[in-house]
Amino acid sequence: MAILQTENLTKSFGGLTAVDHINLVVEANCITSIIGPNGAGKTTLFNLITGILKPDSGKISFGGEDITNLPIHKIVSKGISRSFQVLNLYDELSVEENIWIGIQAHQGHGKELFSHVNRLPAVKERTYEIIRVIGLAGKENETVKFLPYGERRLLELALSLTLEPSLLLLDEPMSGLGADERPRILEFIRDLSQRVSMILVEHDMDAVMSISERIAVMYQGRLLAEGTPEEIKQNDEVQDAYLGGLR
Amino acid sequence: MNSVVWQWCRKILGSPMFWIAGFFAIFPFIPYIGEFISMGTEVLIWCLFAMGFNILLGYTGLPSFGHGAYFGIGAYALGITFKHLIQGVWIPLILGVLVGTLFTAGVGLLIARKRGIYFALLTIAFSQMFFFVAFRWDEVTGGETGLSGVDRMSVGIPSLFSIDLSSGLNYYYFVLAIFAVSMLVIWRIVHSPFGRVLQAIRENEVRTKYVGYNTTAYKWASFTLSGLFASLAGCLHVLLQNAAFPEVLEWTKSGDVVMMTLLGGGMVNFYGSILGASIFIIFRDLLSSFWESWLLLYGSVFVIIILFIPNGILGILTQKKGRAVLK
Amino acid sequence: MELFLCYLTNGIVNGLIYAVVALGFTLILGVMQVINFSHGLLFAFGAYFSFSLMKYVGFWIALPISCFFVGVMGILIERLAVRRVYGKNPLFGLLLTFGIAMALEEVIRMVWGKPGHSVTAPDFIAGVVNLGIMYYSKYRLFLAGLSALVILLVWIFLERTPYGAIIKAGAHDSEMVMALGKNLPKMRTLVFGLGAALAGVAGVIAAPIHSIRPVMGTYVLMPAFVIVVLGGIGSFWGSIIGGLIFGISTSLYPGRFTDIIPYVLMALILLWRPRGLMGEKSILEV
Amino acid sequence: MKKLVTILSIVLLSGLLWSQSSPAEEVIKIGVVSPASGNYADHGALERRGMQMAVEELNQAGGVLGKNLQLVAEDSETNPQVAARKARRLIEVDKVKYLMGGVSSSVAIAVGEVAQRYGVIFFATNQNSDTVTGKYAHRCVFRVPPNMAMALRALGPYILETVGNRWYFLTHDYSWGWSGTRWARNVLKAHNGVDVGESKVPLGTRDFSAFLIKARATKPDALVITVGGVDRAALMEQIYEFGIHKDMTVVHTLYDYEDAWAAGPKKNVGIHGTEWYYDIDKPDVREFVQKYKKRWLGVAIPVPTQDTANGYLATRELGRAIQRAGTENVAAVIKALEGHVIPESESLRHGPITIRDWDHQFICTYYVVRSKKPSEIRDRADLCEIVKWVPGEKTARTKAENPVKLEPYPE
Repeated sequence: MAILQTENLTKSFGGLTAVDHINLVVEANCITSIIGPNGAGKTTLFNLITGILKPDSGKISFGGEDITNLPIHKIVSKGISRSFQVLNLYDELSVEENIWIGIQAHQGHGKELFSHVNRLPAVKERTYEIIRVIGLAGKENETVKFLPYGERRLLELALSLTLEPSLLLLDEPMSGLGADERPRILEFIRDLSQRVSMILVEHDMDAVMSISERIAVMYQGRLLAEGTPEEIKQNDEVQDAYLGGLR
Repeated sequence: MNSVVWQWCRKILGSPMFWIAGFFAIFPFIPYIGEFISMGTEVLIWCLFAMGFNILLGYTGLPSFGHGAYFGIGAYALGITFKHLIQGVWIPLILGVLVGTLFTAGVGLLIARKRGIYFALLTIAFSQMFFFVAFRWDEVTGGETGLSGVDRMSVGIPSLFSIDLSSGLNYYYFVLAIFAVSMLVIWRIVHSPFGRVLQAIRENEVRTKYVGYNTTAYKWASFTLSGLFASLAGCLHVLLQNAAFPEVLEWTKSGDVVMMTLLGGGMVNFYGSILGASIFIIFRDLLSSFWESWLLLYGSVFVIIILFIPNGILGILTQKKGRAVLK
Repeated sequence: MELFLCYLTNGIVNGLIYAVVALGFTLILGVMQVINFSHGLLFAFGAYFSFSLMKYVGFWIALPISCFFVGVMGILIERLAVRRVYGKNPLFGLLLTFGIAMALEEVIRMVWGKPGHSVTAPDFIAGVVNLGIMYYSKYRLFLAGLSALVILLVWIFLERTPYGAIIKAGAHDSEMVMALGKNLPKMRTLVFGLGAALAGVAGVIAAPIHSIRPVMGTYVLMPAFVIVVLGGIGSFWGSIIGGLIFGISTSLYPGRFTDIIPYVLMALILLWRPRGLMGEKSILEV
Repeated sequence: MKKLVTILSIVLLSGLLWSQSSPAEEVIKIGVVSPASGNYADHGALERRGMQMAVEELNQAGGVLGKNLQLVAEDSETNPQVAARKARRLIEVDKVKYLMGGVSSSVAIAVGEVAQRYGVIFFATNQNSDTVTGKYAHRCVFRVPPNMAMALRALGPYILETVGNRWYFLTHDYSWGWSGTRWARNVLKAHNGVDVGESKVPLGTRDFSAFLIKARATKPDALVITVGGVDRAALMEQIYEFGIHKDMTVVHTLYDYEDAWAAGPKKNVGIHGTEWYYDIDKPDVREFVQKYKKRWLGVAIPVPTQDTANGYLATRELGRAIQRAGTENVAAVIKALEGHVIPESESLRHGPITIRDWDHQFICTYYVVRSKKPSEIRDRADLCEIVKWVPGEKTARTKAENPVKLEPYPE
């Protein structure tokens, strides 16, 4: 059952066509990876799906519903969440306050003008639970900008999970991680995939091949090929266009 | 039972609000400075204005440089209501605040989407337009001589008691009452879930969108709320000086409330704007009678504050390692 | 119809002078994202420097020297103060230049005194010329020529020199400028100096037609602000076209509501096309 | 808690510092609200010099009721709201019973309102719109300079005789400007002159090119200008620049010496009405000018202007009125002032000055001056020549023209 579908999605900046009539189908409850050389249009596709950019033409439907020109917060409330390649956290706030915002949003708080923010037990409890899950238990009051990079990367993932999305878009979650930290994140993503369907953009080929059920290859704005990791490995078109290009 | 009462008292005694309200309550009885009642009232009104403004600047991080306009619109709305529609205190006051807030909401709709430098530019543009109407529409606003003849009547429950506000002391305590209530209301607002979302917008608006909040709506609400308190302060100010003048709407005068917030430390502490407003008004009044070329000192103080103590006095006093969240 | 022609020529002439002032303002705003409130005072210093120098060296030599002095002032202001507020909340840059403006105004009062002064244009361009449709001030035609020359020089600098290209790019997309790395600080100082020098030039050439007073700067700041909103932030042609629209619209209708026209135009632009006639989208959404 | 104590001490300290009013020894304080910054900073400085001279003169002669007079000056910043606050401060903290100053009508009206509410005398020393002794007249407010009715009734006929009867009006678009043009039109209609047109100039205009082109196109005999302040200074520059003075006679209905001085001999052109001129050949005026030159050596403008004279007269008359009343009580001093006649020997101008009781307007002579050509002038200060003067009784508005009812005396 397709959770997300794009029909002839197109976006161009001046002369350059970054996304050229993409028809992508993303299956539910599995990890779909999108790979391709730099400038293939992966991030633009992400930005179109999550509403930062408005497409020139084409349609995006999520769970059968058309979400093409919705503002970001409406798309997010439908259940699509995103984590950023360039860390996009509340650097000046504490770990607890970062997670708190997400949980508070998910539980529908924000309109109350007079009740005290600390008197939301449900939010408080869920926040501490998530902090425990991502292994930052002792560091609730630590200011985020003083945390090591790996932990901030985990926090980034956690923040996008606070909304309990049905579709999670991960924009190069491995980038900038050392060899020892990669397995921890990979492990975290793998056990997440039972509950959340995901679209992953990543350059680390071993990680992509080991974790994804389906792979889509983009090249110069177009969808070159789509299929299981094995099919993609054998596909010669992909070989010379992308992998060949890489060697 | 008494432990609850005691615990409740300790909470009140501990909170700075009690001490601030207390200080202003005894202010008229302090020798020398206590005699200048209308300056005391003016300080209270500017504290109220700065506190309301800080919802926008300190908590939401939106740089509005034209907030004097909504202070002025509230003032003129009350003045016009008093002179042409209904006399009295409550009805003109409520109408003044309502009109001022409506105008703020209207402008807010147009600029809530913007951020940073362009937000500041637009607030200046709109405030200059409102100044223009007040300065040139002689029949209604009295033009450059202003709208005078707004008297302070009496308030109270008809049969029980009535306080004549035309006396400086009574009006001082009337303003103090409104100030104290507003301080409590604003404190609750900024410490509510709504307030927490505003701070999230200040820290990182894009991320707050991705958490599911319609940030434009929240920015609009914050802008309108600060406009409400600005209009309230404007209404109280027109009653204080029995007249409304166009100059306050001018963009050069809107800088005062911003400087008050920064001077006190409004960016790092709720009470910063109150401290900043008190010191600013007294300092500005003292300075100009102190030296004929006071403008040189006044301009230099602006420069020194911005360059060396951007977090204001409370910023220095409560110097914490990189902690920018407002208490 | 004849009167219309007179107003039109007068509008174009005034428009060019306004454009020079707005150009300096929009450069600093576009490149450095700083609303420079001391722009009016730099204009006033241009007039005061030329007033003092003119006694000794005459108009022609006083012009470049005053412009240079004001440029140096701009560089000092940027290096000593404005440099520390880049990237911060825009109110910091606003209040900083606002404080500087107030201090400078009082410095003028202390140095040159409170009463106003007057400067007369050099003799050979003083007086009136018959343009057929009307007698027009020779000096003001000269002003228009000089303003056009200054605009041309700035255009050449922006279009034809490497530094110009960087500044122009910076005006449109400040992220791109960040990538410049090491010579970014130097570029910013240069731009602030250039913006200040433009205000200084406008001050020198406008001195003979405005009485020279400490408060003369305030007259210039609001028109520059309106023109930038009309034309679009950081856009060279936006300032020129905005300046011409401002000059012509205020000259076509000399009457009771002349001063309201710019605000009506600004309101229309803000509602219809907030980024201004020539503005770039990227600056807006930053 | 510690933090709180520091905050409160800061506020308290600045509060104590600010109330530096001197302990109440034997002094009569006079509050001065006049501009030291803003558009009229130069007028303010000259006005205060006149007041200072009067105070020193009275104190040397033994003071008033045995006490010395003392001026407490505040900067009005040419802003009505600031002026009103400063006036309130002078009344509440410095306990002044007498206020002075108010350059520009909006400031004078604002301070006048405060003075009336607190029951304090206010001398409006330097503004001329009719409303200060008309719509906004108060029992506690006295106005020293003549209003525009007196000005135009003196100047108008002279222009009609010597210049011509085709007039074009340039009106500053606020209360003072309207009153100047209104009275000029009255005089023009009374002598069936030709009104060839009018341009209302918005406050804050600095570019008059379009207005001047429009005026020149109607080919008037006289350009009758009621435009003031910094705008007028720019207008005078552009009149010279466009050579307007060659085609028509430039007439300023109310000429300030400060603007003539700023424009300089070349750009000082035309025939104008003015309140006072330092070159009136009367012994008390010559003596006053000498005293000014001795007292204020080396200042920018070496001769006293109409602002200085008004400031001096107001302060001197207030001191004498208190002496006459024998008490500092405001109501008694008002009664001592109302109807008082300042003899010609001390009025610093031709003819006596009477302080009218029903609108508190100083009825005094108004002068018509001709701007001298650069070739005629003796020195940099010799800018104009007096050609005519008209006593106030002939020109002042009658009660019918200006029905004013003052409030009762303060208690």
